[in-house]
Amino acid sequence: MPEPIHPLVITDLHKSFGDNPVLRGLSLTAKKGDVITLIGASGSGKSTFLRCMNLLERPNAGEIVVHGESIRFKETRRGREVADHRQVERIRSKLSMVFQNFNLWAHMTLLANVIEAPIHVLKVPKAEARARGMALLERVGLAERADYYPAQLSGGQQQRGAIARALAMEPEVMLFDEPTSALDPELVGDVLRVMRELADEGRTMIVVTHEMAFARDVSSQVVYLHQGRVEEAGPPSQVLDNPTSPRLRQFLAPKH
Amino acid sequence: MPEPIHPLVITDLHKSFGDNPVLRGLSLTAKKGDVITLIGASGSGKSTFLRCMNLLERPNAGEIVVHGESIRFKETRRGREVADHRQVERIRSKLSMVFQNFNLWAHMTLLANVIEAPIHVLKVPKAEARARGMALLERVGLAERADYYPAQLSGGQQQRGAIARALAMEPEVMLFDEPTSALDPELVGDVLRVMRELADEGRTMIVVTHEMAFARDVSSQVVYLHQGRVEEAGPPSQVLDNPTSPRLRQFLAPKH
Amino acid sequence: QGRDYQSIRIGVDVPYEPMEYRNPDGSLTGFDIELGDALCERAELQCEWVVQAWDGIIPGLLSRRFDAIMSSMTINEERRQQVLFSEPYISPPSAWFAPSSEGFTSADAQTLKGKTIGVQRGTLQDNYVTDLYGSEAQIRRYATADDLVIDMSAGRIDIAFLDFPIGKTTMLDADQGDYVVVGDMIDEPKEYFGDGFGIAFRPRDEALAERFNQALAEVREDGTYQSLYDKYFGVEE
Amino acid sequence: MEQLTQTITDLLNGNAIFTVNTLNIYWDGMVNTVQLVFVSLLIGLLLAVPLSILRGSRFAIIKWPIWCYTYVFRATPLLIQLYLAYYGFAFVPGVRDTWIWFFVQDPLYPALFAFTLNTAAYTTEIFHGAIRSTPRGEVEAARAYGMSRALTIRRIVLPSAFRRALPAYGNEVIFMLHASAIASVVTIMDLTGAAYYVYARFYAPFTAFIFVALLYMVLSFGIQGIFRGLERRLLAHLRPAG
Amino acid sequence: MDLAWLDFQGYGPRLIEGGWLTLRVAVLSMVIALLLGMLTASAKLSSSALLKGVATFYTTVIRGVPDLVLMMLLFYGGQIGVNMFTDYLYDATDGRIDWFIDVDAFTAGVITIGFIFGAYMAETFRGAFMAVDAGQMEAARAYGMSPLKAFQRVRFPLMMRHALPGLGNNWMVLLKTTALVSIIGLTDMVRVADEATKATHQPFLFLLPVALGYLAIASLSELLFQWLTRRYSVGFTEAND
Ligand SMILES: Nc1ncnc2c1ncn2[C@@H]1O[C@H](COP(=O)(O)OP(=O)(O)OP(=O)(O)O)[C@@H](O)[C@H]1O
Ligand SMILES: Nc1ncnc2c1ncn2[C@@H]1O[C@H](COP(=O)(O)OP(=O)(O)OP(=O)(O)O)[C@@H](O)[C@H]1O
Ligand SMILES: [Mg+2]
Ligand SMILES: [Mg+2]
Ligand code: NI
Repeated sequence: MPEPIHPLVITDLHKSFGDNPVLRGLSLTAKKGDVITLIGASGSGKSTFLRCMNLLERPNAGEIVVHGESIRFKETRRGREVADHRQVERIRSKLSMVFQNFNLWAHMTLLANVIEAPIHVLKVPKAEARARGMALLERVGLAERADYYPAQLSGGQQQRGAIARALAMEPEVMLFDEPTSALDPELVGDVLRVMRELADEGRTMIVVTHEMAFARDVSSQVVYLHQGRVEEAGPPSQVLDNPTSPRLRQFLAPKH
Repeated sequence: MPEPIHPLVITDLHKSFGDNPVLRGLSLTAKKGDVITLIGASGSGKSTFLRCMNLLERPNAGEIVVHGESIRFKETRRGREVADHRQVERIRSKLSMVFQNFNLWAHMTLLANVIEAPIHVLKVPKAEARARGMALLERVGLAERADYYPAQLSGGQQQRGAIARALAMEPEVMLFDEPTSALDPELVGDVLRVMRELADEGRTMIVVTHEMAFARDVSSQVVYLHQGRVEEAGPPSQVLDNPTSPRLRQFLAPKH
Repeated sequence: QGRDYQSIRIGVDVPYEPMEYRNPDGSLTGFDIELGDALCERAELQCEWVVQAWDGIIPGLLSRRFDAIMSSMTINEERRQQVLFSEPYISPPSAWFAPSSEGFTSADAQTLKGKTIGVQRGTLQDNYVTDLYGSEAQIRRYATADDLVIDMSAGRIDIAFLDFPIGKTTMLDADQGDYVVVGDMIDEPKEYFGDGFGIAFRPRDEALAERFNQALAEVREDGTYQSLYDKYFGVEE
Repeated sequence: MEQLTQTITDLLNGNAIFTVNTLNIYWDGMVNTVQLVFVSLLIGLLLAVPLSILRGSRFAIIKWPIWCYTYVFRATPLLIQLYLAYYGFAFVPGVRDTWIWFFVQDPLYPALFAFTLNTAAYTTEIFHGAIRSTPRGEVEAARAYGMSRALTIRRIVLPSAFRRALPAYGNEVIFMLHASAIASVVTIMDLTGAAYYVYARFYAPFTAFIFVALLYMVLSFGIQGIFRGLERRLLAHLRPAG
Repeated sequence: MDLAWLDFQGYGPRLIEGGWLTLRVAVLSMVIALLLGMLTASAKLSSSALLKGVATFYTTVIRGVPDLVLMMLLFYGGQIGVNMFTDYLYDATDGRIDWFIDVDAFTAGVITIGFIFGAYMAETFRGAFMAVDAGQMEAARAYGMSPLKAFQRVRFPLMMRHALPGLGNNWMVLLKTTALVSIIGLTDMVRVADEATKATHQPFLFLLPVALGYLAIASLSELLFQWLTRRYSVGFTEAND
């Protein structure tokens, strides 16, 4: 029986900023429909890892395979470079991302932010994109803010806008960097419901989060990063409730 | 017996953006050593309320009294304006703020961010400011990132940097806008401890937060905002555990 | 009323050979300069020459940066409304200049039909050509005579109409190119060619102008004028 | 005072200077100026957009020639550029026998050539700077959704950069309007040429130049009005919602 | 090496003198323009309707009128205005009071050019101010910095990154606009070359030293601008693909 093709397989990823190694050999396999949560202390490299997955940061070493297609690199004088930009763009359009600080496009209204990539990357007809965009904004409770610019939105509204923008791509793999950090418990519940629906549709998700309840409820796998290495990984019941690593145990111990 | 002078008293504050009323008559009294948490749905006006307290947004109506000193406004053709900018600056230097999106100064290193206002507003000698700044960075676990620029820091590191910057002002009243949104549980505990120490020193704090556990543990008073009005307020045991408002009950009900 | 001057400053734009230009050592010379100095001596005035770019020369006079302009200015009715002119001190004729290879023998409107004529912008030659040849020929207007000469050697214009002394120095005397005067010298009709060159003053300084007119009459009388004229325009042909 | 009132009445009433003839000259000058400035700005803008992107290229062979071009054209006077384009080019051996002569012969084309290259150099610098200061996160967001480099530039970087560059570009447009005044050096009768003509003919510098200044003011108020309108529309995201 | 050509037919020394004048006029008027521009841009962005109105009037009108005309009007017009008064005095007192108040051409030139370019600088600065992330200024104000302090410590350094390309352009244009001072009687580099051209009838010869002179000044300033660009980009990174 052939090994099934997984949406995302990462092997031995390394990344340093200058002399400062941030990721020191990370591997991860995301199967179809998986929800993988990355947890770890601030500065442990979670965002960097996520950003490496779609090549926003150029890893110094390691392999990234998306849907069986390995991202090609070449060695240049300036270090390791992407070999085929077309390939990367194609792959990126299948991996959509919610940034830790949202990065909404400041000169576009909320709705324009949401429909931008579908229209220009996926070539969705304009009218259809608008209709779907409005539906998504409705879903995250922002329909009446569609014509606001990002600077006129509250933190939570921006975050929900960023989520809607990512959902609009209907991607196969979604990368979420702390998607609920600015949301109140009620909205966290809403976003969670949306994510569960996505998982049920068979989409794969990689989620960086600090909310352990969230990790426990949604994820099929929890990965604990410590200083750029995977310290512990497995199903939430094991990692969160019976951690073996003392470091993780300390991390999870409620202090308040 | 004369009424004691409170650090911050706000009466019937109103604020709208264009035709859109965001705050519709908010009042709040913070006594010395109080920790008041503001909770409420995304877009309910929490950040706007906090920003009105130190006049980053100009309220359309209402009174703000800091340490018995009422902020003076004047009516102009363009609406209500601050009458005495000196007064506002003086008051602001006593109210320090952690922004929801941090707003660290991009052109300064972390340490420079922390010592900037003490040196240039409070006129603390440079050497002393540096020493205290480094101690604060140590306290939030960022001593070795002192020479990094904000763009080189992780989300949680930026947030801790912003907290250190606010602490460096040794203010009488601190305004925190979701100060732990980007932090992992371990760090949340650390920040909580710091805040409790501050409360013990007699400083007053107003904290916007989505973390109910946090609200329950630290605050002396919880204020629930709904659509720009105070829907319910009181000690956490009452507001969080026995809410009377049905809206608040729905807000608090865990959905996941 | 006009002031009673002991000393004046005279504005001049250099170089405009042979009327006013610099010696190799930088000092000013030329017909205007030498005549001007002679006039000042007669009028018992201390004179100082001020070099001023053309664009600012009238404003400079009006704003008293200097009190007179002696810089090859042609008198005409329109200009008299702005400044006060002395009696004309010279009336140089105008002439047509063309490359000898073009083989022009005359420069009447018939011959120049369809040709391109070069003039200096805003000069009396410009007015003359515009009115008399404007419908038949194309006219190009240049800021300086030198630009005009380059364009003639580049082949963009066929013939030029200039102050004779200027055409002589820039075209005939300069060794590059081979140019000839076409037809006769022209100084008629008076409505275009006016009265020749004059010294310009502020309108209120009538007394000053009168002193110069007096002096001019004297130098003409005693032969100083003639010797200067011969020095600069002496006909060798 | 007298002189001032005189000037004003002169301007208002028909008089010796403002005859049909001179007004015609001013009108032709206006047409020439507008035509020159508009065409060179348009082509200059079209050139500057790609150049400003390539100016930030990683490859030295692309980056440096563009830098040199903008440097030389910004550092030397437009007058010299115009002079060389018109008088200098005519002396390139053999040029007179080719079809190029048709374009060189007429002063309009050399002037357009010099003006266009000049404004393109300035505009390239402005846009390049604005492109460089595009917030990094916004570019990353575009790349993360699979936008190609070209698409990112077209949809995100340029719209954002153009907005930031708008006031500086407005300056450049007005600079160009004023700079076009030297066109008369190559025998084009533009607005300034008309003013010189009237000055020389009537020795009335203030009348001639104040009148032409009024015409330039009309043009530049038009331009400034357009830019104000553009700012109102394009910079809406910097204002609170009404 | 034969350096005789540097003599430029005897005009070499005068060209250098002219270049020195060009440089002095350019640098001094740049200083004025920067100060005026900064003030005007701040006024335009202030909330006072009066300041805004005055600033807008200044930038609109000054940028509307050609430099040449402004130069004439401000310098000669001003002088003529003064003269009208002294002429009146002269007439009224029958010649007993005869003043001539002389406006120094160098000072007038520097001030006029500074005044003209102040309007352009104002627009450049205004655009740069608007491009600065609003949160950065809010943070400064929230910590009690006075407007001046906040300007000096936060707004100015952040604004410079956006302003420098426009400033560089304005400087280059200003540098060449200094040639206008010849109409008020000063002898700059271009005026010398102009005289030389007319005297020698060699129009192309003197384009070279003028171009070289400007290039030399521009090269020095380019170094300064590159240094400034580096200095004010600290802390900002560009996205990689
Ligand atoms: N500059 C602005 N212009 C127009 N509307 C604004 C502006 N700033 C905020 N708003 C609106 O005011 C409302 C309150 O915003 P505010 O930032 O106070 O919310 P919040 O309670 O802090 O929400 P969150 O928890 O999401 O941060 C929002 O609906 C927002 O869209
Ligand atoms: N551009 C950069 N230059 C240098 N160091 C960087 C840069 N970006 C990130 N780092 C460093 O890399 C480390 C990992 O950062 P990363 O953003 O991945 O952390 P994280 O796990 O997402 O933390 P958080 O939970 O706080 O967001 C941090 O210590 C940070 O200082
Ligand atoms: Mg992160
Ligand atoms: Mg908020
Ligand atoms: Ni928690």
